[in-house]
Amino acid sequence: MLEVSMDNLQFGYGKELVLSGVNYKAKAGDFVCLLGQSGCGKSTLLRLIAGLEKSNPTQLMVGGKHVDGPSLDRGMVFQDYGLFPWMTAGDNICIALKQKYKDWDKHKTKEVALEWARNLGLDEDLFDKYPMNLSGGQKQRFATARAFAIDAPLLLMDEPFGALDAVTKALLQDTVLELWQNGKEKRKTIFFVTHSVDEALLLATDILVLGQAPSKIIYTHSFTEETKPTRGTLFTDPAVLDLRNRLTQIIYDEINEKALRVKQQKAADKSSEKTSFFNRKKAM
Amino acid sequence: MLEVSMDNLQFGYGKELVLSGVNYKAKAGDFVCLLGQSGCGKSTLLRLIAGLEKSNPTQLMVGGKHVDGPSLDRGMVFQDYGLFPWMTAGDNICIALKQKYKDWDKHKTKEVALEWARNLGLDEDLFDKYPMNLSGGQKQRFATARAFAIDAPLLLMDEPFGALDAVTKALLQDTVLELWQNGKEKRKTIFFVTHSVDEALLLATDILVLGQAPSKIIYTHSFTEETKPTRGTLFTDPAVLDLRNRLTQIIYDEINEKALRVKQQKAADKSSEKTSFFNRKKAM
Amino acid sequence: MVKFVKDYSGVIAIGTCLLIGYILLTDVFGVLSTFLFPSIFKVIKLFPQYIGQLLTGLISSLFLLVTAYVLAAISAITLGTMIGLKSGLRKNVTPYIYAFSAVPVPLLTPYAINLFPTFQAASIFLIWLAAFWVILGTTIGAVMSIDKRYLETASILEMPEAERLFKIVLPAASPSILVGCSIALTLSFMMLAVAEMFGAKSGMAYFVQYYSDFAKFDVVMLGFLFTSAVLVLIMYIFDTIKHRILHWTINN
Amino acid sequence: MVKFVKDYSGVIAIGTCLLIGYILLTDVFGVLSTFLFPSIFKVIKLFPQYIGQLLTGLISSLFLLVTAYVLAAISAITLGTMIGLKSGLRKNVTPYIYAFSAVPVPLLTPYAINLFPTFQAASIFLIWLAAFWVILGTTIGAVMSIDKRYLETASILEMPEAERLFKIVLPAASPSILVGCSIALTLSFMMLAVAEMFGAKSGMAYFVQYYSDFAKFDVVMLGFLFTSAVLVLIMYIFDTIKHRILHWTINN
Amino acid sequence: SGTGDTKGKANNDVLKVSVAAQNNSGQVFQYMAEARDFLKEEGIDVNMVYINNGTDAFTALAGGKVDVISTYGTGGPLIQIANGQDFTVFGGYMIIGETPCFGKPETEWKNLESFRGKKIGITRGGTPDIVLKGILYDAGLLNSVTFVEYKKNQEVLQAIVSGEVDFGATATGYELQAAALGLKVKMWPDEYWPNHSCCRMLATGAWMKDEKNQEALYRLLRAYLRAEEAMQGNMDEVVDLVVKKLDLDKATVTSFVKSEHMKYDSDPYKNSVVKMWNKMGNFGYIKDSNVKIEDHINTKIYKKALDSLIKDYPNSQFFKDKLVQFNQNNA
Ligand SMILES: Nc1ncnc2c1ncn2[C@@H]1O[C@H](COP(=O)(O)OP(=O)(O)OP(=O)(O)O)[C@@H](O)[C@H]1O
Ligand SMILES: Nc1ncnc2c1ncn2[C@@H]1O[C@H](COP(=O)(O)OP(=O)(O)OP(=O)(O)O)[C@@H](O)[C@H]1O
Ligand SMILES: O=C([O-])O
Ligand SMILES: [Mg+2]
Ligand SMILES: [Mg+2]
Repeated sequence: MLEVSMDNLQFGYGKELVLSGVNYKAKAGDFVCLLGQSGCGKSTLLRLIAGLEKSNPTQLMVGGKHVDGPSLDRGMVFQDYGLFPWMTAGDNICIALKQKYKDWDKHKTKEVALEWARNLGLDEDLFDKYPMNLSGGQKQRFATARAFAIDAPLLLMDEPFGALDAVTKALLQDTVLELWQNGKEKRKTIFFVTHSVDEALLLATDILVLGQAPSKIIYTHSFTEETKPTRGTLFTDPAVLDLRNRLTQIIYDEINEKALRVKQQKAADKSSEKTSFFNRKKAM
Repeated sequence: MLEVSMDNLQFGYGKELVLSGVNYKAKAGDFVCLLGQSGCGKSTLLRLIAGLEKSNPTQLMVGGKHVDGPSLDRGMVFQDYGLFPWMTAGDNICIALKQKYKDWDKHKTKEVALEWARNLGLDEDLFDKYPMNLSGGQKQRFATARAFAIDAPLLLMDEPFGALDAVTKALLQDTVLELWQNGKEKRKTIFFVTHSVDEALLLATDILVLGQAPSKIIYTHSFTEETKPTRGTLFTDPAVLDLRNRLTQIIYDEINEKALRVKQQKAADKSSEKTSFFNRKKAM
Repeated sequence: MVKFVKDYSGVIAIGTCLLIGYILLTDVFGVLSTFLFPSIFKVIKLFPQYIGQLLTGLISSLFLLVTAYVLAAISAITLGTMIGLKSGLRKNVTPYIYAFSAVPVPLLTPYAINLFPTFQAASIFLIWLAAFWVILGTTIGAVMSIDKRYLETASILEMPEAERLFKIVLPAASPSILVGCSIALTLSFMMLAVAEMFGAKSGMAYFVQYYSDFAKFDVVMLGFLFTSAVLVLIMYIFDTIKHRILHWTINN
Repeated sequence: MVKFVKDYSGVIAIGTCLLIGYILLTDVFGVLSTFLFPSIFKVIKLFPQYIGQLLTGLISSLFLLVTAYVLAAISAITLGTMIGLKSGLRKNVTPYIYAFSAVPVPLLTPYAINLFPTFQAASIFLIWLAAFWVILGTTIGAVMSIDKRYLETASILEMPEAERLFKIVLPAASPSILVGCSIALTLSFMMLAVAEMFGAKSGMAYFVQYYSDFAKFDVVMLGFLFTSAVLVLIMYIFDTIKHRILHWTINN
Repeated sequence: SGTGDTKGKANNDVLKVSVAAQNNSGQVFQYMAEARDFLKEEGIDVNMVYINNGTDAFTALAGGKVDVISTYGTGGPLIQIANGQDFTVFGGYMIIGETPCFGKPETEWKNLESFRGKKIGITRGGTPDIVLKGILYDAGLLNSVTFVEYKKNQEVLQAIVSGEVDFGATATGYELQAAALGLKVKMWPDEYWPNHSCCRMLATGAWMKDEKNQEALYRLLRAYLRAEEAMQGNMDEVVDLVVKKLDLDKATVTSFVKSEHMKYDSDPYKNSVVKMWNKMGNFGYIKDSNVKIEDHINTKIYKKALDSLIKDYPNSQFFKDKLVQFNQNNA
């Protein structure tokens, strides 16, 4: 339940700009899903909000204050999990809990960690395994469990269900929604990067689409309590179907525009005859 | 175009069995998609076929011979990419090409590598970046480009499009299909792990579903040239819609059965009252 | 016993080859100077006679070694971690670390004797110094190159400094630090040769130096063999501990 | 110039503090023995008089150092890579590596002089040996703990052994190997103190030892300062090279 | 201060003194004094500290880590004195050491001229080095030979064997080893420079100012003089003591203890020290020193010990002879 506001946010690694002119205000308790082409800057935006990359003091505020470093207030699930390889998967959750709940004893911490692991469909016998001995999806779920466990008011999730099968993913989507909804008036604010339009439609109160580098927000959509899709309406409600097509089209256009730009550039550079792969495709 | 046959294949890390009694024969030129719950052993199976884990000589044959180590005949895209961090993304492709085409000069190698990168929607300016400076999806695509580049008769792909947005993913699915179909009579044999039933339906000639650990194949489906879905028929053909539901249900049942087993175990162990998360859900 | 022989068959084979090679070079063909390289049989026969002296030497050497090494490990890892984590500090102190480490420890004996109240303290200082530079260097290097994702995760969890150090920084850096520690251990043995040249009445290097001065190279060889056996044993223990700490990195 | 001062303000500040500290301990309060710790002003005044000798010493020391170090780096990295990659071989040779490395290099001088045709060769051997153990140890450790995914990818590409070594194994192991190389460099400097004790007519450690024998500790101090300056310079070059090789690991 | 009548009765105000020595040169006076209980009788408790490197020993003495140093030659301490160390010679241990110059059998050596153009291995600053240089300086040959320096006597021998040098001079105790390596003694330096002075006993001037410390040295010298007397005609016992203490074989010990080129003598030999000082000035080991060496030699304590012994043992011819010798050499 922290609000996040970006005011003409700009960021680059070195000289190369990744984000430029990003304006957005998320109210406390919003569930914001980020869509956008691979490499457009979604992870970068989450890293900025998390305080892992330095932003300009006037351009990014969380909970009314400038972000000047990471904190327990902002839980994060990294795209590449970020589990500590020298701890068992279970200890990876426990150490996070210990930071938040300093007065808990070992037993209690472990109980709660186990409960979180179970909530994410992870067996107790995986708890004592080292990350290197887990499957991709298991690692991802442990990383998610760790982020959930610290119960931060702002949750930043970078494609947290990307490595999961359809069924497990659906179950976890429900878990996230439940977790968020159970907050009632004190709902967490969530930024959730996904590459699945359906996932965004199912989870988000607000959907953002990021454009080409240097990226800005090229499309936003907000749901009201009434218009928010559910698993039941996702593939039936014409409004939702329409929105899905629109979102897909926007990303598609953006990609093709970029391919075109690259092609023209190349043509100008060396009059190459090769046709870009992305231009050969007329329709998906 | 190598055939792969598994005869009662069994494998475990240490004492714990992951695969047990896997029987399957893929004809040369088959496009086999592997589905299954997170942690069921999909990556393990690919590693066995690749020769990265030791299998029993009688239990696994590729191209009529026992697999006793990795080779250039079997290209692989790892779930965690496996790019060499000390080389630029481009050099990661070039070094693979160099192994296969020893007589090519530097220039030619680079040209072809660039072409492959372009085919996967990667700009030329990403070519000189180091993996640590790429986005998740960019890394994944470079790893895929590397595997494509060596043009192996058997291709093992572990969720290669898991980190890509819907549009880019669709374009790359077309690329894989094209690459496979262009092989004509000398089509590559492809094993493709995915967590998306739709992706499997779109790409596969054969779909395998792996069950619980110790895992075996619990369901197979083969398409003929005629019944193979296309992007056009994927969401319209009733047979395909039916198959999708069936596959989803199988995975779902498998997961729930396991959850039940775990629950009973626990009830027996300590008469715990907690209800498993996976049992609370009545339907997706 | 059968298992032992099987497990260590390679080790035993190499040992046998080395032994035969030495015998051929000395007793059989006399290629090596018989003065410096005595017959191994002669050396072995001396063992009962000198075992007492060797054991006394072992004890006094171990006292120097253990004290100096433990102090070096603690001080160097502490300092190295601090310097490795703070890139500003690192930039400023690195030239001085290099400058001080350039001063050859064997030439520092007069200074050590002058500055320390007892000869034993001076000896410990010299061993400490050599081990310190090695562990400091590896620790700084190791801490510097910790994958930043781990530090990021730690900072998101707002870990207190101490916990961050012991739960994140040191484990992440431990593979390299332990390589440094094992080299430092070997080097400490080497430094005994310097540290036991003054004020000592016994010690493994003292033993070797003593009989070397009198050209009793058979006894010297015995001293070398004994020292080697001790180091092999210590390293075996060290490796076991190291293996336990690093089990999470083991690939095969 | 202004930029230089700014960039190195911390370094300069620390240097100034050390200098003032030394002056306070010697000239001002006379806490330290004036015999061993002469006034820094006296030392600096000696510089013009001894610069010729120091430079001659530098050249002959560098000849020993460079030869021994290059040989050590090549031999230790080659051998260490082989041993690190083959776990069977490693298990069998490790005890012998420990056993041989236990023999204190400073006590090996008679053997070196006996076995090598010239004293220069013997000196080079002793420096080589010390650097060799360090680089060997770090290389084995580094190669052993290479992330197995890289080796797997290499084996899928069926890389020829040589390419696998130079393109995969060495780069993957390079962070640790280079830490070892930098420690070995410092240690080589230290070993000059042993290597230049016989048969030498000049050299940086010879210089220090010579004037130490003649109780000219002001000149000794000059020698230390000069040696330190040389090592700082060499390490600066080494770090630049290292930075270039390891740019892909740089986090910040 | 000291009294002469300690003879035969244990002293109850035992004084302690720590003496640094090389662990490999026979501490014959010490061994003998221990064996015959002279130390106890004189009320002196000697703590032997073994330090193998001259510079380390000098530093230990200067820093008060030890009270006395005994077997570091004469040249080394004189260099320290020349550079301002507050050391004082108060006694001796050997006036000549057994410091031969070796060569391979086939290497020709007739007289000093034979050194011309040759390479000689030495350990820098050691007695063999300084004595040989002094001799060559007097013969006008110093600039016609090349000295190659080593840290250890062992290394000198190995260098002769391997042909890196033509000749090599070592300290005491290497004669049999050299023979085992097939080397021959080519010259004895003490034949060219008799009583050149070898190991001296020194303490710091500051320490010696304290009367209690003077008393300690007095007792030490008395014990050592008595040991020296006891050694006369008992060299076999000395050999046995050294064999036991140093764990050496009898032949090696005999070779130097009984050598005619080895003279154990506790006399300070002021004249010899001054002569060596002057020679070292001549060939450059001592430069620009405004130190007066005479200020760093104290013969009074030795004289007092000797006088008291003559009084205590009126029948001993040995002590009387020592006095004659003292008067000749400490003018
Ligand atoms: N550390 C870095 N240094 C330089 N460039 C970087 C770095 N990290 C990311 N980039 C570049 O910035 C751009 C945005 O990267 P980012 O990781 O934010 O993309 P993304 O939207 O998360 O993509 P994906 O969906 O593939 O994960 C990419 O072009 C990437 O190459
Ligand atoms: N190196 C290992 N050591 C021990 N157990 C392992 C190891 N690698 C994997 N496992 C276990 O084997 C099982 C199968 O793992 P695998 O990686 O094959 O799963 P997967 O089907 O690829 O899952 P995902 O879809 O999550 O990637 C998992 O339970 C995992 O914990
Ligand atoms: O003992 C000698 O100094 O020769
Ligand atoms: Mg990303
Ligand atoms: Mg997997």
